[in-house]
Amino acid sequence: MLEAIVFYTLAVFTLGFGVLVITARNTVHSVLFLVANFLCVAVLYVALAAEFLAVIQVLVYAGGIVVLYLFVVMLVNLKAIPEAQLDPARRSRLGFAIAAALLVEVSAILVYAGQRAGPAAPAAVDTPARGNTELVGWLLYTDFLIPFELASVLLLVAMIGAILLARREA
Amino acid sequence: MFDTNELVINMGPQHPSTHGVLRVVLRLDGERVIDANVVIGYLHRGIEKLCEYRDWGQIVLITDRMDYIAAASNNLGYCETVEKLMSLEVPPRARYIRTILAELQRIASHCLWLGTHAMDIGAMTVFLYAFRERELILDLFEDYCGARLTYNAMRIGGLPLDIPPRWDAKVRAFCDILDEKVNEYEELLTHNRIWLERTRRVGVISGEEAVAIGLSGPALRGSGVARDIRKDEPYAAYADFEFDVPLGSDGDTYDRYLVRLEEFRQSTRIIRQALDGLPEGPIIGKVPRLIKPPAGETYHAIESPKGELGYFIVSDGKSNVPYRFRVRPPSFCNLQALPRLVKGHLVADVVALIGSIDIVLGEVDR
Amino acid sequence: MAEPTRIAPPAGPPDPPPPADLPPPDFIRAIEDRFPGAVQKLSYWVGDWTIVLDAGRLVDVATYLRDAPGALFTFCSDVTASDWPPRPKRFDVVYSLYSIPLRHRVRLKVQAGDGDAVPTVTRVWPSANWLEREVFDLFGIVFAGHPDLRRILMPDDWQGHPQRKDYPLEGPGELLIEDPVEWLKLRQADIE
Amino acid sequence: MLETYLVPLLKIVVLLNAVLVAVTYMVLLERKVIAWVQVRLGPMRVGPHGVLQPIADAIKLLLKEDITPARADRWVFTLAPIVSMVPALIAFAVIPFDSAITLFGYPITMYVADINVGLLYIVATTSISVYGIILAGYASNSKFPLLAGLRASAQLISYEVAITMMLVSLVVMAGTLSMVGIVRAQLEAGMWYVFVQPVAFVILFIGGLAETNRAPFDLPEAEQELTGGFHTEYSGMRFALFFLAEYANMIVVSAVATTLFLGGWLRPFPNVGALAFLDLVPGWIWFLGKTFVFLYVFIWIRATLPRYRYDQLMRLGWKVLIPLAIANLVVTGLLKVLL
Repeated sequence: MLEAIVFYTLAVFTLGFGVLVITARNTVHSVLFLVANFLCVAVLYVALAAEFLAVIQVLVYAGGIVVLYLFVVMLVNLKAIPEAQLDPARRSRLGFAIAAALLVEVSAILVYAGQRAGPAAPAAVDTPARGNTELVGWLLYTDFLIPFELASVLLLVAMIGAILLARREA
Repeated sequence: MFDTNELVINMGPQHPSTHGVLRVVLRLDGERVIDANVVIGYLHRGIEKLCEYRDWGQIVLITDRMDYIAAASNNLGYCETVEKLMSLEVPPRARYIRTILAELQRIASHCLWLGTHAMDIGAMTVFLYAFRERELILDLFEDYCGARLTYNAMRIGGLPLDIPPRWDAKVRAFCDILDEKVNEYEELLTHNRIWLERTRRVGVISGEEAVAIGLSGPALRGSGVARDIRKDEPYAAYADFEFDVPLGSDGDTYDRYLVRLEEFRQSTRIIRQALDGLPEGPIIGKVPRLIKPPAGETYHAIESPKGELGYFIVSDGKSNVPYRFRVRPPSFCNLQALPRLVKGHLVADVVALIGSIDIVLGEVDR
Repeated sequence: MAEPTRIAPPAGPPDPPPPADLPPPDFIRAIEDRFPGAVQKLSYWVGDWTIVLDAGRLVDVATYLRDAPGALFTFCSDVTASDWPPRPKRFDVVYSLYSIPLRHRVRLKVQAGDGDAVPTVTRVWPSANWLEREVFDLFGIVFAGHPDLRRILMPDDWQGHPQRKDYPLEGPGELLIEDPVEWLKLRQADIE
Repeated sequence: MLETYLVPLLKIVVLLNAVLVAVTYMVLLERKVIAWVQVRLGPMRVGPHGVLQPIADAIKLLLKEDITPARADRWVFTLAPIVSMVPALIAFAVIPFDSAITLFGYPITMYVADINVGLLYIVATTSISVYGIILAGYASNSKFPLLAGLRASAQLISYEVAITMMLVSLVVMAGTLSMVGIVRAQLEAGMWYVFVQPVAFVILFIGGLAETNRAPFDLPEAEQELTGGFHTEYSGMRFALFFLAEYANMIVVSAVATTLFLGGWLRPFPNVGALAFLDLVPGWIWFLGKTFVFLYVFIWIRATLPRYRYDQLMRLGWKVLIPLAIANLVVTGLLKVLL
């Protein structure tokens, strides 16, 4: 009962902040709502007993990435919208296209998840790890080792690329 | 795609680190200074004009109000200029005491500079230490003439007062204290890594460029130019004393700092010699009751704590006031180098450099 | 206040000529040789040499004084002016020079009338920049070719030039108090 | 019911009040210590030796006019001090002051919560506190605070990387992220981690100074350059909140450093039996004593050192501390595997 109340309250807040992110007139406010949104999601993770994920959510998203968003928003004057984006027809067409793609994606996931029998969770029971953090670590370095390493290589490439782009011509 | 605007910030005239009412308009790219425009004049009191309406003796008082950190040096420069114009002989005792006062004043001025300069770079304890020693000098001046800031300590032709009894012993005791305290300042700053990083290679100016742009005093000697008016064109009693002129090598903020610190020691050295050799005799020469220099003009410069303090005075020989009274303020001319020094440095260096050239707005604006 | 006991304003600086038995320094004679006619007058008083120059030759002579091995006046101590209203060329622009290697001084003087432009020496001595600005501000002497000739001590919209002898010590205050509208008109006119 | 809700609630109330009092008295301590360093007396008027000064300050700040600049972003301007204060306070939830004491016959643990990601929790809360500074800089609609806000956020983000890297090597040593667990691990190892991980300790100390915007890294509030920094436009209690947050952060950093490196509530040399008489002193007193030493050193440093320049600070963070932390991690990992 208590859990349900917590979940629905948080769900309402999360969605509410999500809506505010896209409706806020002021870009900085919008970014702030995004932070609030992330914090609510973090609390949802806590409710799911995934403390590690919750803390990482706060640390990486709220504390790291959005700060950089804020940087960009504060430094770059976003009040003047480029001419091309003012065309209403173009905007709605693009919006429809993205929304349709998203819809297809979500339904595909739902259909696929419905077909698969049983979640992957029981596999984790066999691990020697106790506790939340250890479990995440164990899974990352066993079952998901290749995706994990791929992701890290991708990040490395992105980082080097960013450094090259940012470097001024000597 | 992105619009990288330059940021224009206005530093001063109310700003904790501009040492008064200096205003610097900085054009920034991020935190890097592209261009600086120095705006002065907020403290302009028209002293040059005013002095053309005051008689020769009264002007001593007004000169106190220019570089109020080193009022006695201003007095000295003015009195010597008028004496030169009148070809007056100043008795040796007066010249010795003048030298002692001027050197005490140099120490007081450098104390204030050290304190504020260190404070600008964030070392706030040095500020209070330096002011503690400056306080002792103010006490000495109070003993001598009763005033602590604007002394009116000299007269054309000599001095108004002889030194009070036991004053020389107090000055000697002070010199001993100061020598010890200068080591303390050095301990806090000279080899401090952060201090080194903040001052070395900041605001580098070569000797030739420093001369061309008109720097004088410690700011010029920091660039390695051996020019000290006390040595080159001796005035007061400086010709009788032995002292070294410290020189920098790189012309950066750190060298200017080292030069001034060494000047503390040289100043106590001069004071000790002057006290040892203090001659007996009158303290004021044969000055006519009505001071009226013959028609003529002259330029005379002394080494004030900040640099070349020059007076250009024209007398028409008929009236009881100067016809033209001009001060060559060292702070004004040194400040001129600020835009050149700050270019390419960060905002934090701007305050370090303002401190490094040691300005007093009372003198810049007059 | 000590009221000046001046009866008639002097018509110019005394500038006494050097005594006959005192030969001028070599660099002054060199100027006379190299730039014939440039030196209008030579003066010596309490140990200071003053050369009154023709304004048109100022920059040439200044450059020579800076670079010639016998002169080496690398340091421009001061640029200032004095005002002698009865004279047709009422201003004297005074340059105090100092040679750091040779430790000697000299003063250059150039006469200028109201509205006359004096050539700038900022290209010879960059330090003259602010000093010339100050002279412009306080005397109204224009320096031709100056890179940044603005007022420096007085406010940008100030009327008049305070160091001139005909400018009252009290400033323009009386007109302002008695007739602010007139005063404002005067200001506006000058800004335009 | 009593055990699950009332006791933690009581703990929170007690801790919160204790922290707030401690923070206000930190201000007095700082003023006093700096005054002594500078051969002054410091506050002497309010109460004997100025002990009531913090209370007078608090009353003064509460009575001050609360000014919001005309073109400020009103909501964000109000939010910023709160955002900087709250993370500093909630970080105390996982700090263990002692293992457990017996009070009225009940064993009571001397911490609000022992969550198994305690260390990460603290890192996460401090990463949130940067918002307070950025938003204050942005919302004031003034150039100097904006510049300070940018400096602060860049500074915090860079040093957070170094600190987090360093913490990983500590976690490798302890094998847990729980704060209580880390202290227990030191007890089992029979040694404070400061002796095992001196490099990490230095990184945490320097990083801690930078994270809390303390001298010599107090660039965001450099009076001499930025006329006060991100809180230039703030007045009254909002200004006080920024100040209190700074001191609360100092206490957090000191407490964390004590827990991680100085054995938390453990006495010195917990493995030497001959020193067992030191156990007569309760653990929480050891803890507070060690924390106090840290705080004292923080103040001492502020009174002694000049300030770094922005680019030098960044260089120190990225080119010295982060590589050092990574090298430390590699070495720790290798030793852990080999030994």
